[in-house]
Amino acid sequence: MEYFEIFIAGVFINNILLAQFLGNCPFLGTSKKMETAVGMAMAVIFVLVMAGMITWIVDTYLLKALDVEYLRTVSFILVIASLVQFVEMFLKKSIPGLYAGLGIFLPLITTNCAVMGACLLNISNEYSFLGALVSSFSYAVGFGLALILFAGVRERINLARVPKPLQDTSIALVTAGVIALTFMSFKGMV
Amino acid sequence: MIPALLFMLGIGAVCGIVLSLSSKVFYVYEDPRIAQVENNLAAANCGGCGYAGCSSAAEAVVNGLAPPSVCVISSKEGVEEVAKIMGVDAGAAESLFSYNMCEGGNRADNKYHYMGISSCKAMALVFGGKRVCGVGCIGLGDCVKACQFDALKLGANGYPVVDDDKCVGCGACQQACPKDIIVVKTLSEQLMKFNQAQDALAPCAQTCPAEINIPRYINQLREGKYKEAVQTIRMRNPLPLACGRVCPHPCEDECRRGIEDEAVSINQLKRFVADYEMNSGSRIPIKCAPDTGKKVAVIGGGPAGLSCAFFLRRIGHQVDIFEAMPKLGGIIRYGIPEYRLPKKVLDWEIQGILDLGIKDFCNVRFGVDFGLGSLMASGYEAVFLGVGAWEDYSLGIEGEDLDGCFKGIDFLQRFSSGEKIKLGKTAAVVGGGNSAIDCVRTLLRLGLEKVYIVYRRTRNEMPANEVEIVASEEEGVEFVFLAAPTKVIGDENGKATQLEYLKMELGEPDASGRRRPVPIEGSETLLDVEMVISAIGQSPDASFKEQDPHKRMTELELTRWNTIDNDPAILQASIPYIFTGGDSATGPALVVDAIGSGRRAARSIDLFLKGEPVEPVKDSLQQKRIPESIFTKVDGIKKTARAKMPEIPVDQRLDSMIEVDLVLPEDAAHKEAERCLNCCRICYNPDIDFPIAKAN
Amino acid sequence: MAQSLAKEFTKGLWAEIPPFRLVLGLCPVLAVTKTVENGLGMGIATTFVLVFSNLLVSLLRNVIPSKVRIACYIVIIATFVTIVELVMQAYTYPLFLKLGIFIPLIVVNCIVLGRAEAFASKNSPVMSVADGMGIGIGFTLSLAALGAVREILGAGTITIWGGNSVFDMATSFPGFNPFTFMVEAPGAFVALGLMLAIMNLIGEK
Amino acid sequence: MREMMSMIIVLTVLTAVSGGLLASVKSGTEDRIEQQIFKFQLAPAMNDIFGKVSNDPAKEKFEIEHEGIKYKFFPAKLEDGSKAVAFQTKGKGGYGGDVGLMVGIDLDSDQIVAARVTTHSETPGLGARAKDDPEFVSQFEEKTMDANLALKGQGGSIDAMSGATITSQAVTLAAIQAQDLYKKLKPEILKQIK
Repeated sequence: MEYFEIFIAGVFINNILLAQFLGNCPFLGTSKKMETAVGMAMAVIFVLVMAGMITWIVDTYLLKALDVEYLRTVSFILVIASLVQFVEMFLKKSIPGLYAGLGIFLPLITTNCAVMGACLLNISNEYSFLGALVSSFSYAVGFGLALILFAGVRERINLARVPKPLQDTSIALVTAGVIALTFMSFKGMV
Repeated sequence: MIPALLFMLGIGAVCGIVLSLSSKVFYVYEDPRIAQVENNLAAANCGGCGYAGCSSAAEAVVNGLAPPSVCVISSKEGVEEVAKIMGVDAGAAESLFSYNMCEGGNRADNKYHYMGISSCKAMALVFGGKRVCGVGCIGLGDCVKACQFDALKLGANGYPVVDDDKCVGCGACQQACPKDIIVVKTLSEQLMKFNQAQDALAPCAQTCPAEINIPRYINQLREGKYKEAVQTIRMRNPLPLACGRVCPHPCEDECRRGIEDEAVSINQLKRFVADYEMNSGSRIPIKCAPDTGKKVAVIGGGPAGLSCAFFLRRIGHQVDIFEAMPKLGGIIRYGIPEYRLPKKVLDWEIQGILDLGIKDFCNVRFGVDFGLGSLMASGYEAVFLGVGAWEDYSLGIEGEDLDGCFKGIDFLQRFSSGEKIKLGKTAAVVGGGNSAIDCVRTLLRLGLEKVYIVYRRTRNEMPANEVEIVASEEEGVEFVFLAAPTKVIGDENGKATQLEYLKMELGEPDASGRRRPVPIEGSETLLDVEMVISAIGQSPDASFKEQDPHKRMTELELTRWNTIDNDPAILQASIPYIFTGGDSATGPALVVDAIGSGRRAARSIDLFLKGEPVEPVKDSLQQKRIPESIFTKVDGIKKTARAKMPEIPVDQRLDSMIEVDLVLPEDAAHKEAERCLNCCRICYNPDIDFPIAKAN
Repeated sequence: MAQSLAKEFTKGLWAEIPPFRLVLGLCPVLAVTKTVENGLGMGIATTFVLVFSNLLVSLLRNVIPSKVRIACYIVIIATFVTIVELVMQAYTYPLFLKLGIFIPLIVVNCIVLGRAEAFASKNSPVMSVADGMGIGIGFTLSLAALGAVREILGAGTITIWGGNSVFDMATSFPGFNPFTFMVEAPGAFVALGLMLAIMNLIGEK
Repeated sequence: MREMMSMIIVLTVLTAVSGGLLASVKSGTEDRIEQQIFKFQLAPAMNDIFGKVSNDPAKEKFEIEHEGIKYKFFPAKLEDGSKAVAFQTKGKGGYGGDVGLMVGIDLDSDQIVAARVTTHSETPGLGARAKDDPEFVSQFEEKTMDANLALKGQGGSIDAMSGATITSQAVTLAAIQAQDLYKKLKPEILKQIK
């Protein structure tokens, strides 16, 4: 039940894009087309779960054990960046089919604050390993959900007549605001 | 301090080792330029460009899907650096430009009253737009809205106008347009575009064998943009001066104005702008794509070869032309008499083509002076064979080799080359085509007293251009119709004195639709002439096939008409690196046919050189008509007379080879251009409805 | 030299001002601009990181092998981010608490990495510092501006350093009711979107 | 191979330098950070809880480890001469993470002197009231260690802040944890204070 709560909170209440403001650059960048949005969502789920696990291990068995928690930022980002680069190279060579669908989004994730942010949140919430796993997954699902919803809306907006100054990014941001508003109603659910 | 140092040392070492090892273990070959380009993108992997990270963006740049300026945070130097890397491959480095097909003209009616949002895309979803014209511009300016660079405006008439200086070729407009009106293409792509079934094409542009965008240049002429008009023509035809004089303009047969009124005099307008350039004293610069480093040999410097060389050069290939005659031009130099196409004009035009950086080697005959083997050894990667059709058919009658008997093209060519030919006082020219007319009109100018045309059918069936027939009538040629020569009778010195022919009558129509002439038994008649010239058609001279010692040559297949066999859609011959077009592939045809096939061959050669499959253009029209664009009636036309071609009076022109047809004066050309209906160019009413149309 | 230095510096202030012209580094922009103070603090922290990481990347640009360059840049940036984190903790603790997780996340701010890669790795240290400074100040100004708009509308005040209210809507406009929406997540998106539109409108003219 | 070596060496050296640099910055700022944490987080809360004290709790603080977590205890001598101790617990489940609660307990009567919210990142205007609104936390005053400090809705004795049930619940969770901790650690606390 606890894990279920973590999951629901991660997907809806603390939605990483719309409530925590993490990962907004790719949110705007990759939401222009549904196809890209879906690929991006999948890639984030994939990477975030892996990064969540590995950073939890680094934090618990290295940082805390050595009492060097102030090195968290440096070590996390280095580990995440290396992990992503490694996975990218691995997929490219070993599973080209998966690489074509998902792998190409990986570099986009290196500097995605959603991944780094979620890992840091896991630590500051003092989750257990399993808790960290579930919450990473739920943040990623939340990211994907918001991204895909947003891409759908944006494809429609492309058909609408938007006043010139508001076009493109501007209207996208306002739209994101409205979607964020709907997500606010999840507050208090858990 | 120590644990921190050790921890960071360890983690750095682990990451370094993992990354460096996996970069070896999981090494996958990719285009080295991708890495180079990526090194010059911002590497923030922010996704701002819409691609999934910098490496995808780099890949897109290398594959030509994204411009070097794709990165939204890259510095100017970065963009230049990327452009430089891509510059290695000229094909991809070629700058892209938007180009709109639909620009100005008459409006199409509304099918329905549209009240939706002001977006082309939205309107197109409702029955393909509210205009009756299903292919044209909708005009709500989705492309203008899509352009980030302010390079597009809705022009005064409500259609999009591209500012080439601002356009970066990003393709946003093309994606926004639901009608394929606005396309982003490199110069090469624009040059190699062929008419397709879904294009917005006026009937004339569908009919023109060279596929010139006729309404576009007429419109440019009307606006006084003569240079632009010439450039439009040169996108499809490297010989506007020659064509403007000799083209039988099949385009005019399909002119919509011709349904209710007289057709627009398209060819005279072409001649007007082409002459304008020549007389202006300076040449309009012709843009070429960056060099590709590939070499192509063009054999035969006639219209097909010149056209093929011109377009290959413009898309960046190195081209050398090999010509058997002393000068380039082929049939338009040696087959078309001076009074129709002055040599001075032709020289000027050909020089313009050579100025693009094409080398010409004259007086070298394929199969004798050089062959396939020597071409391959010199590093040519493809060959265009455009040797023309120079072998006159013979009549196959008795006495054909008597003194005073000639063959049409041979006669014209010898005369053009300056050979002194012993002439008689009277002559009969057998045949009804343009060559026959050229012969009789030349003979008249040489001072013959009586010149006959002997043709086995009637005037209606003559394949020669109507204007030519009329001109020869005016100049006093006598026509002997329904006459089939049977014998040339000579005197004791072997000199021709008489031509014997059988009278004919017309029977049932044959395969070509012309009524077949049937001889009338016992109707032999004698015509007193000192010269007999047979001009009944030609076939290619394929003697090079036997003369060339290269083994591969035996693989070259010929048809039973001695033409070089090819796939008509791609013009590839039976030897894959040989392409062919013009008369040598089709038998005698129009100059403009040869020009069109030269360009088509250039496209195939380009694909061949790039290692891509040489496939036909999809949905290619190749002079088929788009049925919905061919009308049977056109409303609202006020009849206005077609411009009359100025010409030198008959009494002044027969003493010399002076050019007979003159160019239209400027005001007449404008008046004629006004007669153009601008078919298939603009399909909405720009005055009303939407603010975006009003604002711009 | 002096001219191009000035150019590199000033381009960040209008021509390439993030996040308006370069729609980048949005996460902190949206998350921490509930008040002017937060915006300024975040902006200054980011500027510090930008300037020093630009400097170091520029100094090391010929040493770093290209295959691990991203990793190296990240380490350099992360080091300065941690220094900022520690210094803020020591000297401006309340601000540190408010900015919270977004301080470490400066590491993944696309602007910082983007400048390192796009500019500093190709230019001299002096130029890189000027570039970092310009972009950083532009970023700070935008954050403060957005913070001001959100704070005035959302809370009715402008507060700078130490909780002193320098402006209060309630006194200037009696009856003003704070529009809490603006300090919430959706308000951040909408406010930024509308400000972007205003920038476009000005830029058009 | 040389390329690989240079990749490894550059990255390793760089991270090591970074580690060394950060370690020295950390040791340089460590004391000050501690002071700041006390000054901005704990001192105001403690002031509110105890009023005037005759000793310096910050100097006399001690740590007790319980179930792997170190808790800091701040002993205080109150004006009336009685001894008390203050410590911080965390209540899980607020919107933005945990709510910190500083609880002061009288060592003689085992009653809560007062409680204050120390850290939170809740929605401004609603949950944030827990920190600014003395009424809600004043409910904990004089509660014994056996009192049920859960919300009234859950059978306890505390009224939730209207519109901020989740935050209220997080605060009560922290208070209950404090009760629990105090009961278990009282002997050790007394030993440390002497």
